[in-house]
This record gives sequence, structure tokens and C-alpha cells, in this order.
Amino acid sequence: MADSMRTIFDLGRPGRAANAQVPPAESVEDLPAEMLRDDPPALPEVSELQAVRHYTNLSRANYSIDNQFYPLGSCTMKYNPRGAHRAAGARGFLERHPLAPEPLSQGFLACMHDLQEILQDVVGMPAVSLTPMAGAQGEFAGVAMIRAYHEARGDAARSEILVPQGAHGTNPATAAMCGYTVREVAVARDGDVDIGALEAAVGPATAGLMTTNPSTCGVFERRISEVARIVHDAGGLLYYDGANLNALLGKVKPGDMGFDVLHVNLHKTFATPHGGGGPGSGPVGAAERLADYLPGPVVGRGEEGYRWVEPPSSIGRLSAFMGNAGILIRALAYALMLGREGMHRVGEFATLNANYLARRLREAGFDLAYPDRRASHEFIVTLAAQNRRYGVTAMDFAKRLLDYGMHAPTTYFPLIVPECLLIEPTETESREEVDAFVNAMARILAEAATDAEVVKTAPHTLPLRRLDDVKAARELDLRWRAGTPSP
Amino acid sequence: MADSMRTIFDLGRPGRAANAQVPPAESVEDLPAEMLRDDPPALPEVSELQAVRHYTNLSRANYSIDNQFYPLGSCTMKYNPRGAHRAAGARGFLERHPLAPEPLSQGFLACMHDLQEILQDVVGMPAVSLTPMAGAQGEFAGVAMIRAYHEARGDAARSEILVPQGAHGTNPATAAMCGYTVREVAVARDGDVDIGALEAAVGPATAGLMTTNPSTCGVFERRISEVARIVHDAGGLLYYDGANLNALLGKVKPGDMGFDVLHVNLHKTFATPHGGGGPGSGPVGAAERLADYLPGPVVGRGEEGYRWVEPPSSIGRLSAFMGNAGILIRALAYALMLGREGMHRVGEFATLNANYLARRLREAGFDLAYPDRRASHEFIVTLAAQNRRYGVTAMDFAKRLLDYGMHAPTTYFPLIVPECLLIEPTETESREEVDAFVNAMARILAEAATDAEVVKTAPHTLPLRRLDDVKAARELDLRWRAGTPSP
Amino acid sequence: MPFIPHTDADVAEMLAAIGVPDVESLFDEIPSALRSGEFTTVGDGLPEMEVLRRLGDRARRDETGPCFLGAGSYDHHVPAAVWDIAGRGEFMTAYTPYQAEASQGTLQLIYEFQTMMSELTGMDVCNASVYDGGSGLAEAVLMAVRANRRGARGDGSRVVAIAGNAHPLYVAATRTIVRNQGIEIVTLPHGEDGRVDPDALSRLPAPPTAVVLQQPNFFGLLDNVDTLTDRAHEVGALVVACVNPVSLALLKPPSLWGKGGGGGEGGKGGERGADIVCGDGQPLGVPMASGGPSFGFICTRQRLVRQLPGRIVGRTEDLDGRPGFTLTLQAREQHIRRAKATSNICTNQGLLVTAATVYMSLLGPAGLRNVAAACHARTLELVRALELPRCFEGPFFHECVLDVGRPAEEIVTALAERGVVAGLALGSYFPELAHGLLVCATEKRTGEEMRRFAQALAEVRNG
Amino acid sequence: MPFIPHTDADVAEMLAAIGVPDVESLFDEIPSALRSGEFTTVGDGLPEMEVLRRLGDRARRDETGPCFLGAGSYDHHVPAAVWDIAGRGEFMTAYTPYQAEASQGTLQLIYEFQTMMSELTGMDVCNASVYDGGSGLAEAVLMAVRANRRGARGDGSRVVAIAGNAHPLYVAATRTIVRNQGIEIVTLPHGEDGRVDPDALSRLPAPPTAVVLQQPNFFGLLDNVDTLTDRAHEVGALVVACVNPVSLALLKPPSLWGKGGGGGEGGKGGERGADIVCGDGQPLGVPMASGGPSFGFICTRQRLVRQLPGRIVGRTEDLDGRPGFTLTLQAREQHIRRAKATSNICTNQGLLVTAATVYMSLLGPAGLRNVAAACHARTLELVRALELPRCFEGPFFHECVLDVGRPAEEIVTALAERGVVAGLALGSYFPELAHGLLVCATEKRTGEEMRRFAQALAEVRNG
Ligand SMILES: Cc1ncc(COP(=O)(O)O)c(C=O)c1O
Ligand SMILES: Cc1ncc(COP(=O)(O)O)c(C=O)c1O
Repeated sequence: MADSMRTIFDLGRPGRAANAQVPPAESVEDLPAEMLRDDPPALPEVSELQAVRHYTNLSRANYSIDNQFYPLGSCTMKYNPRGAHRAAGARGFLERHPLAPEPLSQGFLACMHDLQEILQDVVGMPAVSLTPMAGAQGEFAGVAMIRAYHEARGDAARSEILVPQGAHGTNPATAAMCGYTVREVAVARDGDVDIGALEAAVGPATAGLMTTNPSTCGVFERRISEVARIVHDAGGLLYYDGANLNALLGKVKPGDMGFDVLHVNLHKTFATPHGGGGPGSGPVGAAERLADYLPGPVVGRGEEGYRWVEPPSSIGRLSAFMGNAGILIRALAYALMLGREGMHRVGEFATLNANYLARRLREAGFDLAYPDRRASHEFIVTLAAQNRRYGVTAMDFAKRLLDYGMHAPTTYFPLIVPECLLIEPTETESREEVDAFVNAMARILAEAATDAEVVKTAPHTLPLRRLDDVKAARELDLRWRAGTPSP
Repeated sequence: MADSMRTIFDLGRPGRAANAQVPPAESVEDLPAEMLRDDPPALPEVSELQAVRHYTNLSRANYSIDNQFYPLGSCTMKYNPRGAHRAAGARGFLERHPLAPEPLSQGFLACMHDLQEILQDVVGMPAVSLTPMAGAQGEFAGVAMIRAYHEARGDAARSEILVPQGAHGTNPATAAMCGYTVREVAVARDGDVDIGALEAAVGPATAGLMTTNPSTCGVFERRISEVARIVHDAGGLLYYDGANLNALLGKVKPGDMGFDVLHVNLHKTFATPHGGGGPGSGPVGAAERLADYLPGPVVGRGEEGYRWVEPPSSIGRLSAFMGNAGILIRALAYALMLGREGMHRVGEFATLNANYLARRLREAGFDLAYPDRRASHEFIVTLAAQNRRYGVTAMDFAKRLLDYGMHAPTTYFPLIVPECLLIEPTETESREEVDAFVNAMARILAEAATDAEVVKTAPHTLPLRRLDDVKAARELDLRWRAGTPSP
Repeated sequence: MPFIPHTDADVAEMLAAIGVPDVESLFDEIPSALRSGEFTTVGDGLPEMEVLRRLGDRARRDETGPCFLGAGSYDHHVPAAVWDIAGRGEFMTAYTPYQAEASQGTLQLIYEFQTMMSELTGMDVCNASVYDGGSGLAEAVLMAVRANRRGARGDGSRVVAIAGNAHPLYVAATRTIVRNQGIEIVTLPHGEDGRVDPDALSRLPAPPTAVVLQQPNFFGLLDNVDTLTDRAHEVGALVVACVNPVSLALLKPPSLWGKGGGGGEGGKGGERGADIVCGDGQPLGVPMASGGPSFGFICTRQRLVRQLPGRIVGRTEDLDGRPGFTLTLQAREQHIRRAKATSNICTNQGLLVTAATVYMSLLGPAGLRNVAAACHARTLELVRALELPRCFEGPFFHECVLDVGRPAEEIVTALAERGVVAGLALGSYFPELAHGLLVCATEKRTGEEMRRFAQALAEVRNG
Repeated sequence: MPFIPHTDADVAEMLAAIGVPDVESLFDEIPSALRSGEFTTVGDGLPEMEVLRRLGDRARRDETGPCFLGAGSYDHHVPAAVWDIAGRGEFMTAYTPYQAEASQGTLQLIYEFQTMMSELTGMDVCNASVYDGGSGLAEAVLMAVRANRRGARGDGSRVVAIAGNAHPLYVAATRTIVRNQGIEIVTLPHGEDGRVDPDALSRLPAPPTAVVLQQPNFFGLLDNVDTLTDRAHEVGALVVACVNPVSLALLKPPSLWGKGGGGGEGGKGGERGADIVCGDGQPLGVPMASGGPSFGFICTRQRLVRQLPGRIVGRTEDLDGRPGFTLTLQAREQHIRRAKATSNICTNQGLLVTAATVYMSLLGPAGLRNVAAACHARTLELVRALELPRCFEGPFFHECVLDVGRPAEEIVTALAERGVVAGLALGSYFPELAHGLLVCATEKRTGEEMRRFAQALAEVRNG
């Protein structure tokens, strides 16, 4: 293992190459010499076997869904069907140029059109654009649409976006990118938005409100219709952050809750692979009054087949082409495999697993952040008591879980619950996996009581022990340089 | 890890299924009830994620070329190019039915024809049949051809096949399958066949001699022409076991050494993946007088394109169709990537690596079995001295190497060298890997001297410690049964 | 130098360490008369890109329309996960698990495979593969002869009766492989109804050492395996069953063929059913791929396990008593037993076993049953769609012989021109069935494809 | 229930443990008025086999002949190893490496990627991807505006000048994304020769905060980046370079554009070259795949690292002092900085970074150079083969605008009917270039394919 942790640069030697990958040298004499580079870039010089072995071994230093339970809250780490991956790997899809003429693209366009219609059905909105390349870009599109809508109506004084406390960081960051000021709205002790606080915050400056439902607190926002009414009455619009749609799939359509615009994280609810940090995909859906503002291009259907269309008042493009097309194919394949019945069950079993896990953890001595509420597809455990009692933190628990062969839940999010773990088992995990997690948590709790040090210094069974984030930020080392001592 | 070592059956639950893989149920009412089974087979009942996770994790319990140095002598564990693998995965190849009409098979047949010609060129023989599915089946074909040849000439009294001491077990086993008695020929102290012993053994009963060159002793049989002459003079034929062809690729053609028939292990010399125990491929090549006896079918080229041909006096089929076609495609892709120059270099660098490694191990205090000889692509270290001195065995060294993150060389083969390791680095390993192996061996030697126990009880860093082979054979447990306690 | 990592500096330093001036010197033990590295056919090396282009173009030439040909190779759906997993470097680039501690992945998988195959066939044990169905039948026959060493009547005779409706190419391979071991192969003829007459056995000149029965037989018919098994056992023969593993999700496992109770080795303890079960594993997640690589399997009773060729994995314990897996019964194998081994097989078909194990896990009992039933339903649909008479009456499974009213070879050729792989023309295997076309539809075949077949057939027959 | 492992028994026991009678009860906090699970478009679930058939048929419809279209997406050869590795479950099904100890694979890989991209561009640091080249340019522009906060003349102005010959779709995405932040985008026009006149900068009404230059420019021409960089720095603007990473194997890295020595933020310390380098990583081992997923990258100088959006990996130590990797500088990111973050980007394009890293390792400096040179050589060959006049003189790389003598749109449509993807008709992006066809040949294009193109073109022009 030590060996694989050397960098690829350490393995290189001048003049070594993966020759079967190197096309024959050709001259570029017509290019002016002053435009050419003098020194070749110091890319690694390794054999094909060295590259394959190095990256194969590196991969093994990761935890992943394919290897273990991965209950990372808010991220919906469910099984990524290999069949969907295969579908996107068809030659006709992989080799299609993004700007290929429409007559040569009818297969792809038909897929995109189908997916638009499926998503419209799922979210309960009349129009969808598939181009945003992740949730955050979907948020950007949605808020930009809200802004374009107000501006088109000459309602230009609206300068604020409301977000409930504990919203995901992308919400305020998006609002800022769209030129809005962010105003936080308090969350009540039961996890729902504090209606009084909302009423106090809302006003003529309100452009809109961004929220998820189930909220980042892991509970269903029960007064969502009231929230919608208050915001709408003030002239604002409602943005639905679809990161948590998995909980409601087949149960509630965001369009029916009063939302005007939303995104769906296909890499969550539609099971496309997370890829070690992406790619994702965040299609936006819009209610009637916002549909014309959708980012382009979208796929229309005419007499002569499918074609690209720019929505009439589109906010414009968000990417050079049309977003993460290959991810969209995977999502379509997943949707087709699930079908109507499958979609209903996703929400049900995600919710069943979460409530079961919450109940069992509670029985094992853990505190739920919202003990009187149903869990949605996820829920929050607060380790504040354990922290006081044993000095262990949520992060310590997280690290120690790694020793038990499980990925940790999300830590310290949402920010409003101290020492929290946001736990999302997803519907594709078996009851046995969920039980194993409870057992691990219970054992760590026992360790915290008897031998807190083992928890505080975890992990112990991985190739590396706990890493020093402070040093990383203080003594920035962001790239390999010849002579760096290797691991 | 513990979890992944549970069997797939332990993970199953009645009624669980990977539904996306299950086609809808249909009735089979027309089948007579008494021919149907009453109880379904107790296959595992798991979800798709469970199957994927279980086998993904299981895979990680293997050492492999893609993960580490794997100097398993006689097995040529070199890099298996991913490009060759990709070539065989083309839809047209994967979906071709073995009995598809010839007009729909011209692409595949052209590939097979090309490979036949390349192999003829490489081995220096006028005819090749691709059908044998591994080296041992190639041996079978070759010896059966020798027998058919003698019988066709009415020379039916020949009942013996000679093999040098230390031949691979498949050689005698093959001879027996062809109805021959095996007579061993002694090997001299320098690793070459003892010519006197050969002369004494050869006679009217001699049907042929099977040998490799370089021999299983890891040295080039220098008197091969003399050996050939002696056998031929006695009316016998010479079989070349091509397992060691990698050493001579581009240097010597077996046809030129006097061999009449041979096989080539494509999974060795032509870098097709070993697959955890196969599939392999063992095409046979034949000199003029044996060509008509080749196993069928072979590919011929006629006016109307390529077609299947049965050699006129063929020994017959060896498989239902035509052997491991997909492996043959991989071998062809590899041969095309290597080309003339590449093939020359394979032999050279395999030999360079082996001689360098042998020299360095010798310097590190190890005894070579044939210290006065050049190594071929592999060589033998004997740990007889270490065994006497410290009580450690070749197997102990092998197990301890696993702790150093390397696969062990072949142990106790050939049988004529006590406490031996047969070491084959192959040409695709870098000098650094070879050096790392020397270092590991030197450290183990030091351990043997100072703390033999750590060597004798190795491995220590793998999920399991040394396994009890005696118990396995004595208390046969060859299949899981409900109720077996799981790991 | 594709795939060779050595730099010029490496070479110089390594040569210096060895103490030779150049690489050529390392070959100085080879008599110069033998040196002949010149290639005439092998051309210049090509980059991967170019090789993939050339071979890809060829593969594209062979992309056909729908395949209605079975006869031992079946166009089943292979779940995407199967090869995504089997293709992992850790499975694909390991070798035979000699070092058990560093090979638990392959070893445990084989143990699981052995269990699954035993379950499907109803047998006690299974080996870790032989090459394919054809050569596997040969190995099964050799095994039966070893196991029934004294012959059916204790006379040491080595006669094996193979059903005339067994796969002709399996029989061909078997003949090649057993030929030199003094074994006589006789045919157990099938009747006009395409099935073996239960009395055929008694019409043989002498009772055989073993009887080979195929179910479903080569014509897709369900044969009289119950009666035949009992009769074979009665005369002291062992029964070798040759089966399609997918069919066993529906059909009675060979372990339960017949009623049992006969005498002889095969009947010892009155045991019911076949003694040895073999077949080809291709239907279990392996692409047709021109016929290979696939894998053969042999399952048997516990009492015959020492006669079973090929590798076998057993469960054992490590030094700390933790369960683990290892190759076992190696004393049967060629690298130890040499000329007395159960077989010369060494490298077998491990990666295909990996694929099949993942496949069976993904399908499970219900899934495999549904695949089998879907194949059968599609074939029934096909037979209806083609509107041709059948050559044989009686129940069939998944494959069927139709009478095309003229040499079937003509039909196959004409349909090939229309891109349809129509089936197998039986004339070259069974001259009396020159008009017989063996067709098959798997779960993948659609109604649309069948209509295309029917229409092309109509054109050819009318045109 | 595809992908859901629960048995009926599981459900019953789990409900009992929770203490509710049925699954519906778990949704009892949802006001019933909101419950509306009815689907109108979503149909019955289909097995994987059926889905792969349907989508596979569609994909097959789009299999075209040779592709001579570039314009930001290039049909390069992707070595087989790239996706065999990137597709491993451990890379594909992990998420953002929040738990560093359990994510060293992804983290070390990104660190290696950062190094490789820094090497290619000549910059000090690189981020771990943004979405794509288009949105990445927007992020680079926002970054430049943040970095040059006081504006070119310290007047706080937020004017960004983008070369008129930059990729029009990148510019479109940039306009969408920066629109609401009070940034004014002006065009730095290109002249009749297709390149930006070095004096164009001084003709702008006021000096911009940043200047965006693309090299090679959208027409494939090598632009006056040296002079423009120096001039921009002289007026206090930062220079954002938009580049094709493969071109950098041959061309001067943006870090060395110009001579340096100017004033303003951009010229601080007299540093030479671009301040920020962005682009799309698709040419590095990522299939065209209809344009995505690919990845964008942004590289910059050490002094601007805190303005760099997206994730960054740093090397650090564990408790025992062993080196390891972790996400760093997270204080810039949205989950901590929220409304003040450098960007809202969260999920980025990790898997494509994985592929690109493997790709660059396999190619190495010589390989990448040869790919770049081969692309250029093939494009030269194509231009000769088509025998059409060029729209612009002067050196170009890998892409070229040809004058087809009539609306290029017609040519593209007519060639599409012949299965050739002929190039990009420029009329809808540059009305004055309605007869301009932007063509491109990668290392994959063969002489045969070019002849086919030339012949189809001749047919269309004569017919
Ligand atoms: C609640 C919530 N909102 C928004 C996002 C942003 O989505 P993405 O990462 O796809 O940009 C996330 C993702 O982690 C999230 O959990
Ligand atoms: C010297 C020698 N001969 C023959 C063989 C048999 O080849 P295979 O395993 O392909 O049947 C081997 C394989 O291990 C070998 O090393």
C-alpha cells in the first residue's frame, strides 16, 4: 500500500512512456517557433502498467457505495445502477458531437425529450430544462429566473432572498451570485420554519424564498402551504431546492406545494453516480409563469422530429453545450427501470429506513434533534450530550465509524444543531446494513464512555490516521514538485 | 472487511431480489408437470447492490497484476493491455453466434486468419489451429497429432512419451490422456537434458518427447538440436511446450529448433488476462508433416472470403465451437500493438529483467539453482541452505512476500530443485519493481536469521493468516449449507 | 516499446550490474544457428487507437440482425453489473489462487459458485470449471469410466453409450478426447419422435459403463430421462447428464431423474438420479462471443468427488481459527499426480465462473426461473409466428426443430442475406433432417424481430 | 421493487420497531391536500434488459460517419484504460472526499491532477474542476473581478473585455452567469484577419478590469496573445486565458505569454503571462458524449489562490506525521462562507478529473505532444483535401475556417444526409461569416475519411 501512495510523479522516469498510447511524432513546422513551448510540461513519464496499477491501487483507498454503507446525509448515496451506466456508454451516445446536426441526433434528442416529460410529471410542473450541471447550478438558474421575472414586470426593487436557518450553503451562495442579499429566517424548535419570523422578514424587498422540503432538519415542513402563501402574498416566488426530493418521490409533487421553480439533483434522487465529487445534474422545473425564462437549450418536438429550442425569455445558457448529457441518459434509464410503481416505493422505503434507523438509534441511547417528529428520508442525531459527558465530538464519531467499515454521516450540517450527524440510509440499503450501523454506533458510544481516547484519535484501521487540516491550510502544498519527499 | 467475507448466501433473505434483472413471470403450462422441479434452487436472494458490493469487496481480497508485482514463474504475469480487452468487447464480436453463417462472420474470420498467420510466423511453422482452450489442451492436441501421425503410418508400436525431469505436470498428464506411458529423462547438473540418459531412454517405443525451451529450470536447453536429432533418429517426434515462449519471442523460432508440433499459451506470451485461473488459449502449430492432423476448425481464405475448414486428417474437435474466441481477439490485438519490433523486445527485456534480478538476488545472499547459467526469462532460487540454517522453507518465504505487498513466485516447481522459488519478473515490470523485490527478499532473509518465527507464521498483514490445507482436504467442505457459521 | 518500461538509463545500469556489455550477450547460450528472429507476416507495431479502429471495423461488419440460433450458445441478456465486476483488475489479472491468503476473493467466489451449481443440478459438489460444454462432456465421460472402473458387469469394459440426440459437436469433441484411452463410444439412438426409446439401452450388444443423456436434447425436446436413468442404473451403468443450466431453474434437477433403486455402481445405495452432471455455463451471464470463452462445469455426488477433474475449493481455517478458503484435493491434479491425474486441465475458465457467479446472484431463483420461462414463451411465440410444422411432436423447451420443406441450409443462407440469423440447418449433422431448422428464441427476442423473421422467411419461400 | 432490498418480513418487523401500522403512517405529517403521487407520463417499470434495448436502439440511430466538428468538443482517442479505471466503483460511487482518511484515493488523484494542470498551463495551482469550459469561463471572470477589486484604475469599475473570437457559447454562458453582479462585458473585437488587433484594447472607452483571450481562438487561429497580455497588464487589467489543454503540449503556456513588466494588479512584481487560465478538459480523455459530462478547470498564480472557486486539495500529515491529502482552503467555499463564497459550486466534475488524470499519465509529455501534433497534421491534410479557400490567413492549430462559397448551413445539412459531420456553420454565431465552415480533424481521422468528406462535398457543391 505504501507504494501506491507514492505519487505518479515519483514513479516516472525520463523517457519512459506508455507507448501504445503515443501516436507517432509528426512535425509542426508551420507553427511559428515563438508560439511553441520550449520545455515540455512535466507530466508523469510512466508505463501503461504503472499508470493502471497506481490508479487501481489509489481507488482502493476510497470508501464508496460499491464498498460500504455510506449514509451521508443530504447526499442520497443510493445504489447507482450499473445498467444506467451501461446505457450511457452506447457508442452512439458517447461519440455524438454536441453540435451535431439535428437530423443525426434524433435518438439523443428523443431521450432528452422523454426525460423532460418524466421530470415534469415527477415534480408537477409544466416545463423543465435539463441543462444545469449540478444542484447549485440549478439553484442559480432558478434564482436567475426569479430575478428575470421580477425585472420583466418592472418589479425591480426586490433585493432579498429569504432562506431558512440551516439552509445548505449553496442557497445563500446562489442568491449572492444572482445579486441578492440573503436574509435568514429562523427555524422553530420543531424543525419547521418559524412562521412569525417569516412574516417579519417578508416584505416588498422579498424576491423569493429558497427552501428544501423535507428541510435540512430532516423533517417535512408541515406549514409549507402557509409559507408559500406568505411569500406569494408579498410578491415573492418560491424556490424548491430538490436535494431532498428522494423523500417525497411518488408522494408529493413540489409543484403542488406552491413552489414556482426548482431543481432536481439527479445524482441523488435519480441515482446517477457521485463520481468522487461529481458530475451531477440539476435540471430546473418551472411553473407556468416562469417557464419562458428557463435556461436553454431545451428539446422540442415538431413535425420533423425533435429539435433544440431556446425558451423565449431564457436567462441564457449555463454551459457551452447542454449540460451533463451523459448523466441525463443515466437518469432516464433509472427512471424507466423504476417506473411509476418504483418511484412510489423509493420515497416509501427511504422513509421507512430512516425512521427505523432513527428509532433504533434512539433506543441505543442517542438523542434525535427532532425527537417528536417523523424522520423524512434522513434525520439528525445530536451528540451534544456525549460531547459534554465524554468530550467526544460528532467528528470523532464520524472518524470512528470509518474503523467499523462504514462511511460517516454528514457532520455539522445543518449548522443550527450542535454536534450533529445528518444520517440518510437511502432505500437501497438492507435492514441488515442499517442494523449494523446501529451496532457500530452503540459500540462507539460504549467506547466513548470507557475509552474516549480511542474515539478521539480514530481512525485506527485505515492506511492513515487522522489528517491535519490546519497544517494543510496553513502550509499550502497544492502540487507535487520534484524533490518532495514521497509518502 | 469481515462483512464482505460472509458468503453471498448469508446476505440473502427469502423473497429478496435484484428486480431490474428479473423478467416478468410467464407461464410454462405446456411443460409436463412431472418434468418440472418442485423446489426452486437455493440460489442467493439478494438485491443488486448487495451482489455488487459483495463481489466488489471480494475482488479486493485478491492480489493481481493490476495491483502488485506478481513474479509467478512459468506463468508470465505481464501487463494485460486494456486495449486488447476493449477490442474483444466490440458488439459485433460479443454478439456473434459461434454457428452464424460465414457471410455474416467475415470480420471475425478475418481476425482469426490474421492470428493464424501471425502465430505461424512467430513459431516458424506452416500451420496453426487456434482451437485449444489452454496450454494443456494444446498439449493434448499436439500429442494426439503425434499419435495420429504414427498410426497413419502404421507405426503403431510406439507407446512412450519422454519428458525431462521436472517437466510441468500437464506434460505427463497429457501423455497419459493420449494413452501413452511416460518415461522421464534425467536433467544434468547444468540444467540441460542429460544426453546420455536421453540416448538410453529413446528407442522403438518412443512416440515423442515433450519439452519446453527455455526449460522449466529457467535455462536455455543448449543441446536442443542434438536432442531433436536423437529423438528424430529413433522415429519419435518433438513436442514444444510453449509456456516459456516469452523468453524467445523474436529471438528463436521453435520450428527452427527441430520441433514438430507445439502450443503457445496466449495467456502468457500474448498477455491475455489470466482471469483468476483462466480462460487461457493454447493454439497449436505444426510442421508440414503434422499439419493435416491439426484440430478443427481452422480458417481458410477462398475466393468468396474467409471460411471454416477442417484439416484433412484432423484429430477432430476439442470443443463445441472453436475455442476461446474472445481470447484470440485479445491476442491478435496485442500482437498488432507489439508488431515486429515489439516482439523482438519482449524476449529481450524479459531476459534482461530476469538476469538482473537473478544477479541482484545472488548478491543479496541467495543461491541460484543454476548459478553458472544465463537466466532465461525466469530462474530458480533454492532456499535449501536457508532451510538447513534457519528452518524456513520456500513456502515461508512465499507467504512472507505477501506481507511485503508482492505476490509470491512459483514454489516447489520444478520438483527437481529443493526448496525452490521459480521467479519470472516479465518485461513489463520496471527496474524499480524488481529492485523492490530484491529488497523484500533481503529483508526476509535477515528476518529468517534473527526472527525466523515471523517468517514461518507469515502472512501477518492480510485479512487471514496462514490457511490450513490439511484440514481443507480432510474435512471436505465444498459448498455452503444453511446454518454454516459465517466468517 | 509498448508495455516495456525500461529507459535507456535503466538498461545501461542493469547491464552493468549483470556485467555484460549488451542485451545480446544475455542470449549467448543460444547456438547462433538457431537465432532467427526475422518476421515475414508480423508488421509494424500499431498504437492502440489504430488497432481498435481496425478490429472495431471488422466487428461492425459482423453485427447482424436478430439471432434465432441456439444449439448450445444463447443470446441472453447479461446484466451490466456482471462484467463491470468480472472485469475488475483484481479478478481479471490474478491467476489460479495458489497463494490462498492473497486470493480469498477468487477462492470464496468459487466456493459460492460450487454451491450455486450444486443447487441447480441437485448434486453435492461442483468443480471450478472445465473448458467448455463439449470438452467437459469428454471429461465427464472419462470420469465415469474411472468411477465405474470395473465396468457395468464387473468385466472392466469401457463402453460409453451417448444419446443420439445429444449435441453433435459435444459428441465430436468427446470422441476426439477419449479416443486414445481404449474407450468405445456407442450411440443410443433416438427414434422418429426425436427422443431416445427407453428400450434402446437393452438393445445395445452389452451394457455400457456409462450412459450420456442430454436434457433438453439437441432438438429441444424433453427426453425420457427418468426411465432411461433407472434403466441405466439397473444395468450397472453410471448416468452422465448433459444439461443447460438455465433450464434447471424450471426443470427437474438431474439428481432426481428416475426413481432410483437399481443395482451396480450407479445404483449404489439405491441412489436416484444422474451420477455426473455436466454442461456449458454460457447461458449464465456469458456473451456468445463466437463460442468462447465460456466454461464447462461438472457436478457430482460426494462419493465420486475424488474422480472429479479440475480445481475444487474447500473451506478451512486459518491459524487463528477464522474461516477461509483454499484449493483442495490437489492430489488429484496434474501438478501433483502427473500422469495419474484426473485430467491434464490446468488453466481453466475462472473469469467466466466469476461472471456466472455474479449472474446467478443477480438473478436469484425467481429471476432465473423467469428467464427460463421467458425463453420458452418466446420460442412458443416464434413457432406460432413462423407457421411451419414441427419435425417432432411432444414437449420441448426453448428450442424447436421446424420443417422448412426444403434443404434448411438454403433458408439459412437466404435469411443471412436479410440479416437474420435464422437457426441451425440440421442436415450436416443429421442427414435425415435436411429440412429441419433448429430455432430458438431467448428472453431478448421481441415480437417485432419475430415478425421480421417471419416476413423474410415468407419472402424466401415464395420468392 | 428495483433496487430496494426489503422483504415483506423486513417491512413488518421494521414497522413494528417504529411502532406504526403501515408505511403510509410515516407520511402522516404531510397535509393530505399535498399528497399527489399520481403520474401521468411515467409508465410501468422496465427491466434493465428492456431499457438497454430501447436506449441502445436510439443510440444506434445517432451513430454517424466521421466527425469533422470541433468547436470545443473533440473526437480524440480515449485509451481503454482510462475508463476501465475511472469506472471502478471506488472512484465512481464515492462522493466528495469529506472524510479524508477514507478518501485518499480521490484526494491524491486530485492533487496529482492539480500538478499536471499546473504543469500544462505553467500556473502555480489548479482547482479540482468547475462544471465545464463555458461556465468555467464565467467563474474565471468573476474571480478576476474579485481579484482586481479596485478595478483597472482603482475606480472599482467592473468591466470585462472578452475577445470577439472567443468561443461564442462560452461567452453566452458567461453573460448568463455574471449578469446579475454588476459586471459589464464588452467585446474586444477581432479584425478581418480573425485575430484581435493589439491596439483594440486602447480603443475601448475605459481600461477593463480583466481581459479574456482565447488561444487558439475560436477560428483555430493563433492570436496575438503576447502583445495583448502585456498591453492588458499595462492598463491594470488581469488576463484570463481560455485554452485547449491539449494544445498546451505544443504551444507556449499562458504563464509565459508576453514579456511582463507592466503595472497594475496584473503586472504586480512585473509577472509575465496570464493571471488566470481556464478551459474545458474534454480533450483529456473524456468522450464528446453530446457535450457532457466534461469538466472545466481554472488555474492561477499562488497569490490569487484564495480567489479560486471550487475545491482544492492540499498535502498534509496524519497524526503520525505520514503524508496524506485533504480538502483545503474550505473557508472559501459555500458550505462555510455561504453568501460570501468564491462560488456556489458544490458538486463538481470529479469523475472526469479522474479520467483526465489517468489520461495524462498514460500519454505523458511525449504522448500529449504527439496527439497535439497529429491533430494539427490531420487538419492540415483535411484543408488540403477539401481544396477550399481559408477565410483567414495566418497560422492556425487543429481547427480552421474554410470558405464554402455559399451558406455553410446548407453544406452541413447536405453532408449530414451523407452521414458526415462536416463542421460548424459559423453564420448563426458570426453573421459576416455565413460562408464560413469551421472544420477540425483529430488524430483519429484517416485519409480515407477525409476523401469521403471531400467527395461528398464535391457532390453537394456540384449537384
Ligand atoms: C440541501 C442541498 N442543497 C443543495 C445542494 C447542492 O447540490 P449540488 O452539490 O448538486 O450542487 C446540496 C448538495 O450537496 C444539498 O445537500
Ligand atoms: C511449463 C508449463 N507447461 C504447460 C502449462 C499448462 O498450460 P495451461 O495452464 O495453459 O493449460 C503451464 C501452465 O501453467 C506451464 O507452466
